Amino acid sequence: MTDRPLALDIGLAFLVLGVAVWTIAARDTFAAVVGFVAFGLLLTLVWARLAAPDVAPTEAAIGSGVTGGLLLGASTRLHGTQTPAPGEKPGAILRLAAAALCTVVSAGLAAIVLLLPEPAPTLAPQAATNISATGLGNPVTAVLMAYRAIDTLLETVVLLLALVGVWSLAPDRVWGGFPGPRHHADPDGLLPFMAQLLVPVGLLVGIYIFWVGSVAPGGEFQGATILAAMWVLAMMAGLVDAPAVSRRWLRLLLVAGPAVFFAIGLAGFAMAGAFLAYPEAYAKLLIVTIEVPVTLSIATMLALLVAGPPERALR
Amino acid sequence: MSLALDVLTIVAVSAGAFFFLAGTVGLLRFPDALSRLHALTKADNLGLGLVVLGLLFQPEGLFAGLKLITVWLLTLLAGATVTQLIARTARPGGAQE
Amino acid sequence: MGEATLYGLCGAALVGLGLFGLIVHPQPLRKILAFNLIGGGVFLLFGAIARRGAAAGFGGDPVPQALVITGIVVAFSATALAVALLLRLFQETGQATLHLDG
Amino acid sequence: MPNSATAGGFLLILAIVLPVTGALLSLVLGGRHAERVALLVMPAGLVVAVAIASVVWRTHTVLEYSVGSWDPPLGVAFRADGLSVVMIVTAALLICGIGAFARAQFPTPRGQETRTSLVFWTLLLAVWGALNAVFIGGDLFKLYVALELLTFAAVPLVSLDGRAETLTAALRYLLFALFGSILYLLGAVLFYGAHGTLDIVLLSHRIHAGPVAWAAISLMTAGLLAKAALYPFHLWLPPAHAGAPAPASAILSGLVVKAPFFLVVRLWFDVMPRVPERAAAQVLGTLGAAAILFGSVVALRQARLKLLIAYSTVAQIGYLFLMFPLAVEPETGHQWNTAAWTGGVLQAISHAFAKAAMFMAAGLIAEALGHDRIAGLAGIGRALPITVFAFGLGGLSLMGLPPSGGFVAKAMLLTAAVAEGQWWWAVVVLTGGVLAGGYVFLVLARALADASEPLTLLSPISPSRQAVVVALALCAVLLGFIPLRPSELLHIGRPDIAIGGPR
Amino acid sequence: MRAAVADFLFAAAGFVLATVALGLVRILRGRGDDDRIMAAQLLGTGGIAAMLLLADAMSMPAAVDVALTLALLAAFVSVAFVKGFARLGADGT
Repeated sequence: MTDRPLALDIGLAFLVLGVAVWTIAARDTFAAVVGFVAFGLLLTLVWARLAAPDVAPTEAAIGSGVTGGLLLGASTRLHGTQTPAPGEKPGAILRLAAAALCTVVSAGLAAIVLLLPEPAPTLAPQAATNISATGLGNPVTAVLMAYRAIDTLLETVVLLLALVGVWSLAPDRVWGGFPGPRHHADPDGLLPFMAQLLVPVGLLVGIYIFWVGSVAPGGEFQGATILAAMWVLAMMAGLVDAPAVSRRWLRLLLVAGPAVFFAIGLAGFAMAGAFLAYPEAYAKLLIVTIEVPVTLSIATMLALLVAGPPERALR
Repeated sequence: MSLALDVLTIVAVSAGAFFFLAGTVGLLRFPDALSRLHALTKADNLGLGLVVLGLLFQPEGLFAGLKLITVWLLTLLAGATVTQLIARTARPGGAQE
Repeated sequence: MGEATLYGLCGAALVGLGLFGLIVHPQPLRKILAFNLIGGGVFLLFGAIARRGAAAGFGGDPVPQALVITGIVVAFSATALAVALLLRLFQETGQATLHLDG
Repeated sequence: MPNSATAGGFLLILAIVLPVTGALLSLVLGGRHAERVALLVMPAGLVVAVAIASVVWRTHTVLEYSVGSWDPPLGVAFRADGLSVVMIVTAALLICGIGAFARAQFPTPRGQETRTSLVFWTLLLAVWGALNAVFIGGDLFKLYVALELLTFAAVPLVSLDGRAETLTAALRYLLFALFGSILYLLGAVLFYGAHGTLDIVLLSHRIHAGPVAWAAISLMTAGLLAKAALYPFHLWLPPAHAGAPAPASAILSGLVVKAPFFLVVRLWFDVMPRVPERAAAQVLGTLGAAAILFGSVVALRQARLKLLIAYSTVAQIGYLFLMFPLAVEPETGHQWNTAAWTGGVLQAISHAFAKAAMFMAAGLIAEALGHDRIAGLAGIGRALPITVFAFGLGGLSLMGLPPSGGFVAKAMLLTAAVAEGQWWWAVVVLTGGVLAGGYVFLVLARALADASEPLTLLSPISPSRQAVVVALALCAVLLGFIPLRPSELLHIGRPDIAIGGPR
Repeated sequence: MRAAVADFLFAAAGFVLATVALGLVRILRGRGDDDRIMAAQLLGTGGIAAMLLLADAMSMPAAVDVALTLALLAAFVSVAFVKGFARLGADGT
């Protein structure tokens, strides 16, 4: 590499830090959230620079996009409650102590970064030699769907539990009802028009990103997030309403991904002699069979996590 | 042939970068929200448009080119939403906290 | 110094910064933001470690890269649950603070 | 790749798959069937737990299974050693007991599904799956996912009633837990950067004392302490555990806080058996001692029964961490280290049973009286004698009086402390016991006093629920009949229990 | 020649980023929420441009997909802005 990318890297690193400082230091919470969205965007560039093209879209979609949207919504809802009460503000001594502690932590971590062994230990060669057995072309997808498939499986359950947790916050009288406020489409507004343009394009892109994941960077989480964002967009523009949480089809859609994952995992005992093992000849087919419902389930979970607990009763 | 394309790329991308600079300067220097908004829109639409145009000269295939153009169109759409929002609410000094 | 080390150091700084925010901000929403900054720092560190492990024709070690993807998704679900709790608390009390009775 | 695919491995998978698929199923079928699903899964899960235990006991080896036939470091392994088995069986027994108890509180609704009927039973099974995943996880990142699974299953249980206080408690709990997991993850990341693996066994071969190992283990331990609510990270625990419905409190206090403790034990004794330093172990012990003294004293001053029990949890967690200075002591030798280690683990188990029983007893009392003010307990001993008896049995274990599991545990810690010449820990153990006696007797004295006017119970308490509480309390007592020496089962997979070996 | 173009594209990416970063000053010293949103919008567009330039410079075609994702999510976030803003306005602050 020439010197120029390094200059770019240094600039980018300082930008990331600057935006992070802003996110912490800003007096106004809304401004801090705007800073956080910018932070996610810059991190996306960093992931590209770190040769992690699979992580970059995940950061763009989830780390910056959906998280940003969620926090923006929350900060506007909580507007006016964000000035700390007099008794809550930490004193100067606590702030100094905290600053000292955090400096020590950062300095220690920085020292460790410089002390990391050379040559760096890596599993890349092992991932490369075994990838043919998975039928996949993308090593990151191979890790997520084969070598460490159990992590991915449990992670879908983590998302689902978070959703159950969010739903559990509904008041009893609206249980089973619809999440969030009902947005009405303003007939002359730009929003519904824009959503009508954007959603179909977004759905296509989401499916493309998911599909390309088996051979090139991309995959189910990135694709699912785009699908979820488009769904939430359509809800916010008033094109569709959020589904009532008691709907059986919704519950089935949510559970389909992990359920198929478990089922094929257990079938692995019979087919390949181990849980979540795939017979080599059918590995890719089975992985795709898992990925399609998992993507749909994750998209549904993400969209409903953003939509929040039920707020309106069924009738 | 390839040299000519590279030159075209360099020219278009440079022009795009210039528009980004212009947009930022406008955002920093113009006194009222509406003219700042105008500067921003220019930078958005033309800056990214020229960068995309420049990259289209690098042979990457039809599909890749299509993706580049889609990126530009999507950004236009997002920009339009924000523009309309701010144009509607803009008042001297903006929404004060 | 390569980009891996550079961004590793950046991640280290982010962890400290986020930790500071988590400690000094009393408002839960700011704590949630700070938590996400720490997360960003930890993932960046892991990404730097992945980049150092570039081998076998891959630009980085795919195992940590995949784990970062999992981590980002988990961090999002945590954020969503925390935000939902906070909003519900606000709905119930008109306040968004952890010191209801204090 | 070769794999030791055994019938035992299938059992390990089932220990996670069974409860988790149960949770999925109850979500699909809805709150009108969630209880039934849980009642089907519970006995099956108990059978699986016992089967795992019997396989490990029979073979006397660690049960190991590589998921998908991908061996570590590329893949993820599950491992069940003696310690895992003990925890798995404890969790299974407790979950079944708590489930049986909770039926009256979260009944299947007649018409539409209700919120609590769906959420409670789904999360009960999810907690179980997450706990098993923690107990058999052999990979640091998989354990991170399992910990998060546990957090997301446990936090909503706190705020089931939707009151502002419990919402605050749940939010605070969540923030502490997230802080803990991110520190844990950071430590795991450093381990990977230095050694290129997250597998516990591989890591223990590659690790050596040095700055990276130090930083990693400190960060991970600090994170886990926040999750385990060890003093001074205890702030979140009392409102959360006291505010939750009684069965949920029993799960949280009995089981959920034991998972991070379990992982600290894994880290210190399995990941880096040769690295722990005496100074660091003394710090953990000091925090434990502070927790015992602080928690007990504050418990004495509580006006409400559930808060008293919650503060007692803060204190009892402290005992768990006394095992570190006593088990990481190289000079006095193998025998006493092992005794202290065993004592710590026994304390975790016996406290789980005792505390679950006490929280459920408190729940029954509150249900009968409509409040849980200690000052207003007079006469309840006559009205609900079995419940109060169960509370007292649980109290025995907290105080460390024979016959109870708490007695055996604390006696082991005590003898190790004396034998190793670290008498100050013995003083703490004894003082904590006296203080525990104080708050237990405070409650019992009130409960057994005669009421000035005849007591009218708000609702009748079914004998079967009281029987469940007594059964769990009896489990805590029965643990007291374990002989006072290191148990053979616990040490399967732990030949090098001599922690302070050559360094 | 290829290397020279790549160097130029890196430089262009850096330049665009540096420029829009200047716009961030607007966020830092912002006089109001619309300035902040404008600056964020400019940063978004600049970030997407930088990502496209990097895709070519690093010969990482997948980065174009990242830019596509960014563009879509930028649109999503801007809608969230609009909705949130409408709410802020409705609160009368």
